[in-house]
Amino acid sequence: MLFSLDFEWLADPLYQDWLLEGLGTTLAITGVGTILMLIIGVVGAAIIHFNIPVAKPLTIIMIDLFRNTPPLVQLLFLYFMLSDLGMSYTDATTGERIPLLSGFACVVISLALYNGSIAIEVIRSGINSVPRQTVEGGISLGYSRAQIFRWIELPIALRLTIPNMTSNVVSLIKTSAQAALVAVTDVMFYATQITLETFLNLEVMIVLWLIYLVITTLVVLLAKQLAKALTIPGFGAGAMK
Amino acid sequence: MSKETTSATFGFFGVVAALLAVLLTLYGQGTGEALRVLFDRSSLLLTGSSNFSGFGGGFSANVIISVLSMAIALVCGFFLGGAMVSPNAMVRSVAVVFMNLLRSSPWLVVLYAMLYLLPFNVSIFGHHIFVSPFLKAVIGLSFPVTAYIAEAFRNGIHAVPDGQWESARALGYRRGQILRLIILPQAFPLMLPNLMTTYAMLFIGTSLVVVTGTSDVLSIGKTVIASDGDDYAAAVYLYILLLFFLFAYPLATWTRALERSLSKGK
Amino acid sequence: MIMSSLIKLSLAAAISGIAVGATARADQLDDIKARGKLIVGIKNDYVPFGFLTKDDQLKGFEIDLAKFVAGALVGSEGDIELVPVVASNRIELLNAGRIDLILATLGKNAERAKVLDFTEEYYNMAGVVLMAPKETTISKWEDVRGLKLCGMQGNLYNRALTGTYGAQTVLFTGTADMFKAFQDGRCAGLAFDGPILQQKLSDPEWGKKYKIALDTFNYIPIAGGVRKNEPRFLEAVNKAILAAEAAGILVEAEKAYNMGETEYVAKRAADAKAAGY
Amino acid sequence: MNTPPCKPFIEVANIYKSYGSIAVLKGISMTIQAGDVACIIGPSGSGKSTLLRCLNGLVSVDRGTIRVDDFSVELLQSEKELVPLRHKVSMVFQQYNLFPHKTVLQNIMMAPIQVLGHNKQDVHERAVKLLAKVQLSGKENAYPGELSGGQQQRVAIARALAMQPEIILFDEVTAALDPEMVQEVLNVIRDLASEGMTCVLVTHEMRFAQQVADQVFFTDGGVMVEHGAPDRFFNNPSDPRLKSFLAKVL
Repeated sequence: MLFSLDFEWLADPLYQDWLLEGLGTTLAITGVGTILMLIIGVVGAAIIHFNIPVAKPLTIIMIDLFRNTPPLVQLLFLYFMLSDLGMSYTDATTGERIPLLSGFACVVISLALYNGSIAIEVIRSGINSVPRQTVEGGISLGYSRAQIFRWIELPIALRLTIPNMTSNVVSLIKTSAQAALVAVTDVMFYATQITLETFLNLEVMIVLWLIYLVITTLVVLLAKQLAKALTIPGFGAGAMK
Repeated sequence: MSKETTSATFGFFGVVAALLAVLLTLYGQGTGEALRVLFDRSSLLLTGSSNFSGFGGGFSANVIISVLSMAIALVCGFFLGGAMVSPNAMVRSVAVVFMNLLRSSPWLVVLYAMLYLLPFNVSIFGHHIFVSPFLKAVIGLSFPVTAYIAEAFRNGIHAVPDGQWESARALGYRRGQILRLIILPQAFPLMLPNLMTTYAMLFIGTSLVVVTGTSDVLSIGKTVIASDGDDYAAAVYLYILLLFFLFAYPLATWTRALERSLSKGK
Repeated sequence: MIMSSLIKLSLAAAISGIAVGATARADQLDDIKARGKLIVGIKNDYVPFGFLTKDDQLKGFEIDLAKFVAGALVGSEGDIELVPVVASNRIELLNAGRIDLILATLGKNAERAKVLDFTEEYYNMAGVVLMAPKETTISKWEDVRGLKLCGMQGNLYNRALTGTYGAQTVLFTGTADMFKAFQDGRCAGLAFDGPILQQKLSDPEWGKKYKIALDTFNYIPIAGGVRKNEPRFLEAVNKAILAAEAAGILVEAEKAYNMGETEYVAKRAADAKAAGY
Repeated sequence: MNTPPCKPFIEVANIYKSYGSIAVLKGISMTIQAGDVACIIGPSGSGKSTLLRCLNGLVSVDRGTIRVDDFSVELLQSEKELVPLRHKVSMVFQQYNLFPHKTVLQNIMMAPIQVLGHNKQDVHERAVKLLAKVQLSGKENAYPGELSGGQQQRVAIARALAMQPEIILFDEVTAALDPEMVQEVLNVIRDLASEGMTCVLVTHEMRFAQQVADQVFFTDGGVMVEHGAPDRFFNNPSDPRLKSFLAKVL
């Protein structure tokens, strides 16, 4: 027998609970992470677009740093070092210093920063592909630079970048699996726990693989629906060429 | 200095300065001591050996793993990408599904799966081949990267105007010939920035092989932390961030320059 | 079409690769002798059992034992490859053939006996103890209910901590991460193997801040692990371990690595000597 | 043409503009009366579009003065200072420059609400009337991408009118249109002119200029070569450059 796969463990209610709980954590991480990532993307793109002194060079350093180093090392650094940098508070009852950011928060922040740096570049390229004439139309109507950004460039850019942003969200979901390495109980963590108890490594990994596949596929489908709903008639990726 | 060079230089020194600033903030008076620990452990972190006697571990392992994975993924990716533009609808759809399957799997899960799926010993015709965690890491990482390369390949081919196909067909070329002689030479320069970005991503992703038991820079970093004490954990992580940055950033700058020259050439 | 057949071919190759990996070999002991070295899975982040010294050398209680076993089986103590393993991958590495023998604080239990064979035991590990800040109010295991306890993935007592005592475990893959997280104050206590924590307290910085708040509720015999159905190899390893005990290797190691001299190791040494090893 | 008795509505005096080493405007002057239709003609690259863009501050001049009604355009620096000017001076572009992500009605209503802060109800009423005026009633909810070029250009005119300007600048508004759509756009402009709206057009439609313009300006190589009433201008050109230009285009 080439493969004799044993999926009986899936019937164990404890393991079912673990997987569901882990799935919940994974969804929470990716949900909050995605929202933060988008906020960072828009704010960062605006900072660079408007050439804001001090903030712009800092944003560029952030992008260069986060895009060119491993998100796992970023996460470990955030998790272990932020409290050393003074990000901690004193527990009222025990009087002990406790890190301000939980493992969950660190994971979300590190994902938001890593994928947010990518998002800034994605949104910037979207803004750059808004036709110059459209912007000129806004200027001639008396719009300020800020108004043009808010009402014309950003809405068009965000629509244009849906495909790229979708792969960025998928990347965020995939990267979130590293949460398990800082003891955050996501679906990856519980899967590892199950393999340690059952020794059914291959089977558990197959199930885990499927879980991520379903999540990412759903996200991609959702994004396609969104893109469809937001299509600008007679304008878009195809019409841009 | 051109505007691009200026901004690349700014990014480079900016990031290095930022990392140094964090180190100084964390260690204050003890910065010298932290740097000394890093210096003492540098050989181990960079090569996995003391005194630079070998290059099978540490940061050099990350580099070697990334290069080998890329090589495997390039070969597989070109085949998969070719299947994705095949005239046979069946082959095409199977290839596309396969590509999406590979692309949407978390790297960490693929690495774990490879660790368990691949045997440690393979005997072919009486030869024992030892499949080390290192080799498993290489194979594991090449899977998702294959998908990215296949996609870059397909996009590159689609980026060549349809008129090229038509005119070549009118000249009597066969499909394979058109692809090889006319389309690919035009598509490859278009794909190059994409391939380089993929390589950079792969390189950064090698940090994940820590879970396969390969002695890459991160696993060695953790061992160093376990041996030298937690006090130097921050320094070790900063050092690892810096190593990755020093390798990946020039690559990213070069990619951007390539993209620019391509878009100018249009 | 060439491409599709190539894909088929490579798939076939991949599957056959998996198939040949499962083939059993003649006899492990002969293989090892032919190969000229013993491959042992040890820990390298686990003071005092296996750790890296300042000059990048592997040392420790189990490293000494591993070297002795290699000397007995193959010829000299240098005929050895030490592969660093962690709790979460050591059994997999053994059964997949990467290593011949686990000497990595492997606790004996019935679950594991199903997937590997244990060798002679050579240490009695105070199982999980709880380290906490000196001013902690925890005084019995029942007190940990609802508290966050740092620990390590792959330790069997983790289930008892959450199940029986209702603690919230925060589990890591390596000791470095675990100690750092505990020091950062992410957990109320650190629930981990007794000897390791005992050793950690000998560090004055740790001794100042922390204490062993709770003693273990279980002692775990530590033994080596080998693949199933390799009786000749198992017997040879057992003999070597007993010979190491008789020769006082482990008694010496306990002294050398500040582990505290235990009655258990002394008694086994005496027994082995008496039995003529 | 005699100097008119009242103060001209637009007065451009001796303006210069360079992009890097390329001088586009080299000392141009012109005056336009309120209610007039002025056409600027000339070969491509003669600086006529740049001249037009200087009038609403889209392009800033290097030297010289521009007065539009009470505004000294060359002195307006910040966006804030330019807003009242752009309220007074609307512009229609060759490429329409509509907002692709907004419907026709939204395109017309956006700026009056967001820039001028007008009441939404009033703007809506105005927009519907303007759509009727450019004969596009019923296209309220279409997107620009769903309309023909001529229709888009008429929306752009309606959008400019919704700002209730006193003057509209037309920048080669028919140049990108298919021939059969040119007339529908020109008709709208003709109506505007007959209602007394001050219009400045950069155009290649010589016949239209001849029929509708009160004054025609000819620029070449960044200087104002000749100007005058269309009759004399087209039928009796004096400058040799204008003669050869007219010979080519007429």
